[in-house]
Amino acid sequence: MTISEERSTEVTGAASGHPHKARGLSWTQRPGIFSQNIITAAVVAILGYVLGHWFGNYLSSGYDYIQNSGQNNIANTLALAFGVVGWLLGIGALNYPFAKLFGVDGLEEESPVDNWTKYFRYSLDHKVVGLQYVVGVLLFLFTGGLLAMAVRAELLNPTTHLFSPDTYIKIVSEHGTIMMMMMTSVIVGPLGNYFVPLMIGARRMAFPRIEALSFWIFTAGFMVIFSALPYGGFPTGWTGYAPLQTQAGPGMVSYLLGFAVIGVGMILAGFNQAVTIINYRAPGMTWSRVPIFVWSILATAALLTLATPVLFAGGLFGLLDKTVQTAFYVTEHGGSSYLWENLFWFFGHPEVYIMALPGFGIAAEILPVFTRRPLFAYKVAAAGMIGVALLSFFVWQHHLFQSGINPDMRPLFMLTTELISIPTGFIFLVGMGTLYRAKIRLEIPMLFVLALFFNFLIGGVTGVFLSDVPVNVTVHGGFFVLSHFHYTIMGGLLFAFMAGLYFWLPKMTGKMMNKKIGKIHFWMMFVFFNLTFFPMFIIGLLGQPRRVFSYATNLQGLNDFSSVSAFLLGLSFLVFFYNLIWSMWIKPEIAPANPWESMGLEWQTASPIPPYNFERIPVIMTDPYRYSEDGAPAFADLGNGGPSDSSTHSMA
Amino acid sequence: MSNTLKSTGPSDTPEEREYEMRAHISSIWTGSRLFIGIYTFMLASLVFSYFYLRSSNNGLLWRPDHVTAPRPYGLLVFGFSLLTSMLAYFGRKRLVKGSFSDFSVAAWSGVGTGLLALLFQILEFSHLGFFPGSSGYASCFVGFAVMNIGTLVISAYWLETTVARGMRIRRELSGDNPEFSSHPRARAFRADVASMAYFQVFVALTGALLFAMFYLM
Amino acid sequence: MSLTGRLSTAIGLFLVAVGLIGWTLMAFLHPGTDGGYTNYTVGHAAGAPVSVELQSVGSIGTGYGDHPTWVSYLQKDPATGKWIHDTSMILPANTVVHMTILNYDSGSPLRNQEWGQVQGTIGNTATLNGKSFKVYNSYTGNGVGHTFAVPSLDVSVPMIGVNGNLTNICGQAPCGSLPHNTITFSFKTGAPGSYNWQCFVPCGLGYLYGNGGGMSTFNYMGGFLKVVA
Amino acid sequence: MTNQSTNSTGQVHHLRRMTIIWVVLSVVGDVLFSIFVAPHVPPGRLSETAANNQNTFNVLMEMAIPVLLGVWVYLSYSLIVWGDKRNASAAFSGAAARTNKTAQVSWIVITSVTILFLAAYGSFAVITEHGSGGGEGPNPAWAPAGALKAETAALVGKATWSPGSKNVLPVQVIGQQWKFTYRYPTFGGFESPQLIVPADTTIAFNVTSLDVIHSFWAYQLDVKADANPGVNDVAFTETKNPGNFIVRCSELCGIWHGSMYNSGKVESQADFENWATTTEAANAANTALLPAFAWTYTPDANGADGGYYNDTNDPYSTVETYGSKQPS
Repeated sequence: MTISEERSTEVTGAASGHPHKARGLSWTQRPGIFSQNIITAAVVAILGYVLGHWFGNYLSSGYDYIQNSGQNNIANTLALAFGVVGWLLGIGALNYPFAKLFGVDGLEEESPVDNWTKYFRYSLDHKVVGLQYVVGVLLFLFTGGLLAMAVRAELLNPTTHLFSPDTYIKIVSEHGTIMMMMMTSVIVGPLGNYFVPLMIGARRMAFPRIEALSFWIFTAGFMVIFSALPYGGFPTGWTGYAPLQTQAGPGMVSYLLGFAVIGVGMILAGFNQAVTIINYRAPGMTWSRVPIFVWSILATAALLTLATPVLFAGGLFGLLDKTVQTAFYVTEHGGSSYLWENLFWFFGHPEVYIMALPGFGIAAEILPVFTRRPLFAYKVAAAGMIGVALLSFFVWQHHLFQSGINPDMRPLFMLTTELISIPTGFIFLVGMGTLYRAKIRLEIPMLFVLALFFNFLIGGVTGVFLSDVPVNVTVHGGFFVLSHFHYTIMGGLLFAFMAGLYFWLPKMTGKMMNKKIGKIHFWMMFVFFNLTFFPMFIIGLLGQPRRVFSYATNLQGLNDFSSVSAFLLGLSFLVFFYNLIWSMWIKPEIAPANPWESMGLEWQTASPIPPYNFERIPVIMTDPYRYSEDGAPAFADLGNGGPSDSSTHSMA
Repeated sequence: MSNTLKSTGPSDTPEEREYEMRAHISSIWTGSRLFIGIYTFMLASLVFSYFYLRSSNNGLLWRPDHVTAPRPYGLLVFGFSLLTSMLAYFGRKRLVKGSFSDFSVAAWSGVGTGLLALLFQILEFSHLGFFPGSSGYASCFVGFAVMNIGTLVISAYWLETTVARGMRIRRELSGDNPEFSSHPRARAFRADVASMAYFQVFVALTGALLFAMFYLM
Repeated sequence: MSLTGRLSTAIGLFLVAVGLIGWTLMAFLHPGTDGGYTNYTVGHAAGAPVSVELQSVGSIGTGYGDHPTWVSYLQKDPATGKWIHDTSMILPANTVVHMTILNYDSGSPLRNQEWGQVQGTIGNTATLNGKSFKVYNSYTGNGVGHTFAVPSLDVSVPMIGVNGNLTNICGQAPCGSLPHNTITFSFKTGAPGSYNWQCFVPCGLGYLYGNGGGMSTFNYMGGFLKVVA
Repeated sequence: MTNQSTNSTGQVHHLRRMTIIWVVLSVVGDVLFSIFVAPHVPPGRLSETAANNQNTFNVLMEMAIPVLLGVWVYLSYSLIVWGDKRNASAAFSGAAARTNKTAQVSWIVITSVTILFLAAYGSFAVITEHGSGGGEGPNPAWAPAGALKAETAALVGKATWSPGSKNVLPVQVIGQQWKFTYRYPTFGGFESPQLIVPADTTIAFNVTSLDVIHSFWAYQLDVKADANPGVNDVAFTETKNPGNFIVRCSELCGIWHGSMYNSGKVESQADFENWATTTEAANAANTALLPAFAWTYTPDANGADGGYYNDTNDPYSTVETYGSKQPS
């Protein structure tokens, strides 16, 4: 068969929506019991785990002290690593890389299985991956949230303890790590994968296999990091400071390997997003016409790809310290306890903006829709995101102001850190400018966006306090910091995620979220979020360090207030899950094609979205967000026969 | 990854096909450059650790008695790795000139030398001559060796997959040289080979730098 | 699926999730330390001193849980006279406590000789096998194996090690008549509250700085003193 | 209100109205803050450092209040005046797309000037206040007068301090899992689990660790410095009146991190000297066994007999260590 013949049959097959037995049909697509899905993945992962454990024991069999130490980290590491590889092998992620060795370059991309089981398979459709990510991220969030409830339960009383001190540290560490890992993907994964191609008028991602791989690595990373608990936990918090890291028990391996695995997933996700945005924009979509959410994802992708390799290297060194006994982080053997701090925060600070920029993007994307105004100062917004991304590589030592490194550099890092608030401030300029004399429709996504501005303002202003070295002396390492980053990450990113879900779920699933329950959810989440975390600023100023199981008795009142609010905040998430299940599954209400009257390209395709997204590759005609001009040309020409501005007319 | 065309929708005009083809080829270009960026940041972490520990010299244990990892192994690993890069690079030059068979001979030899480098890099662990935790240098060296295993695997894998793909395309094009074909798969193949050769130059340059740091300095 | 079908499936899945979470909590997090307290206030006459007996062993052996190689303290249950693996105790406030600690573990030089000094006990002294001492030079003799220290009460007493070259060092608790040192001292509990006590000697074998394993796990080398009125 | 928002000059009115509300609220807010809150801002004024940092905090707060109020007033005003309760506004707002250049430029200029002022002010504070109580590492860039001399003298056992001498008092803080201990080089180098310092004296805290990273946080003195193994992290403060303070570890260091605290005391100079000389005498027997006073110690990474690194090279370092002496 010549290539052209093969191609034409494939096109026909795709068009008619029926699978066909083409050469190179991979195992993923085979129907029946021989297909690869999450169950085969789990089975092969377990086999890999056992094999890795045996191999690790075999490798270390010549070293008595490892065999006798009661914690064979080589076996543990290899078991988990082989388990991850087995998971990927079982889901079918490695079929293509193996086939490539034999020169194969054209496996099927569409999953011929077009029923619910495609969500449990290695799917190359970015819309399936997006929904997989939604569920994955919510599971992640739920696990971390439960651990947060445990943390607040322990802090109800300063002297009577619900958990033993080591259990408490394990819970705190697991909560922090799970949340930080989840938050790096919370928007890029679900909403980025789902909507970036739709927003730029592309029919696909640049590297759909890498995209799918990033999701399945994300799930594997989640399981690895969760495996820390049965392994006995790790005592270092999410920052994993060495040499405590080197001292810790086998649970630490789960942390290091989990972060490295998730790191690979983050790199791949960012890589795919960046390449897609750069190369797959529809004709006519110049850089000044790119939707602002896509700008934010591009800036985030740049950070993901360039900062995460440093974490990967740091984690690798940590694993070597724990397995083959190198001494990267052990001062007495020629290493340095500062090395991890530097590597970690060189990744860690850009990571903080990985967790802020997509939130800004969603806020700026949603605002014009509900204000019926063009986005104010679009270019400033895009410049702000790029500025934040660039500057974030030069601020990491503000985490180390009291560590004794480079005291003379402190004014410099204070300056760079405070400079970041200028581009961050652009987002407020954009938001406030857009609101000016607008007609503000207070739908639920808009409420979440307004709450984001409220919360992030507090988070940002306290960030300036933290970057000021004299004030940092008082607040570093205390509850003030803790409250600050919960205000920026939870108050910013998680509120943005909720806004994005309420906004886009109708397009993703064709069903509306219930408005009444949604309002209850919003107000509970907003009020109790602030009641939980605002007292923590005061608790921090009054001298309570982070991650302690006992504290001064005079702080019990504030801590209890915060704890009770936290439980109610947790309840608000149950309301959200209730709404999600009720509206999406139990008693769905069919969504209109464009419930928010958005001009965004993602709303202009057919519903449900066909596998190829657009009938024809759209041509972008004008700037986005021209909401104020009646009769403005439509954003894109979809070439589907109708008048070019049909979509805008239908809105009025 | 030249399967761009398969996810096209019902409308499948030549213009759209060409548009997606170009996006695909520039994705290969962008992606490989971005990959080099990713790899640079990872190697930079190692270089940073090396110089950080060297300048800290904690406990006077950066490198007591100036221990060095076995140079013969280092030379073998670096030499074979360099040979792989050069074979890939010059193989591609021959391909551009039109000689597919030269390319395929060079590339398969390159895969062979790459695997040899990998073998020696792994064997070197059994002849280190120092305990991994005995000094800062020893730790960094183990880190370097592990990363180098990754680099060698990636470079050999990329070289192997391009040449295997080239041969398959050639067979399916009934012997046409993929270098001169305007078939989409051949075009994607050329972009892939160019990116691979570019990456091999990067591997050679960073390899030389790391070799100097760990075996000569 | 019908509405009721979906509803009952959702509720069923919810219950399964709750069950799974509960099971995870029980299995992995071992909540609560309250069960681990030994009560010394039962039948205690106000003002009368309390006697507490502990032993410290180099490896706890297979009789007490999952980590037979870890160091641990054991406590003698005053009611039954049995050695139990609970390190926390409930004590009456402002009361003299006579501690007797049998150390079965070998010792070594201290990293910080500060812990070789007896502090915070009545008279700032302790006895080693009946002989009173104030400072123990850990660089001589058998060194120090552990300490019993209550930081909030400024109490710190070194547990002098037994000869590490002996062949019959206890490796399986409780240790009975195997070679040991008997250290006694008295201290006064303060106001009601929760105090923690710990060992400050890096004795967690096989971990960096010797502070992993039993040193980093509750109920091995430390516990709480709950002082009640 | 909605009527005015649509008339042709409404734009000016809105801004003017918001500005008036904002100015009034900001002035009220700042005045209320400075009268009722500012004097009580933690951690109090037990030391010069705490007082200075409290001032900095208050300055930042006085600036933050208008910023917060600015956004809040704007948001509330927008919602009240322009909010569309029924969500039924026209799909097109009618007004032409406008990017007000003046607003953009003035926003950027105002934020930049504010930020640059804050950075300059913070740098000035940290330099003139000798690191503001933060750990400055082994070679403090900004040391109080006489501090470096006292540090050098302490190392060779020649540092002196007596009531009224105005000398800088170096105190070594040794972090270890899970307790801080303190050495006083001026008084024979004795080590104590208690931290007592004299009033009206510049103290140089030399913070180091014998194992993992800790952080020495003397809360009411407002001193915070990480304790790293093998590193001397110096932080300065000047005590004022006698009083009590709390020391906590503020860097997660393992299971007992939450109970790694003790209370310290600022005592009158005479009381302090009395305590120090008494303790020096009482601890003499133990002090003789301690390693010679040094700014850092290279602890044996294998612990007492931890044995993590199983290698014949152990002990590795030739540097004097805590715990390096072997039994005779």
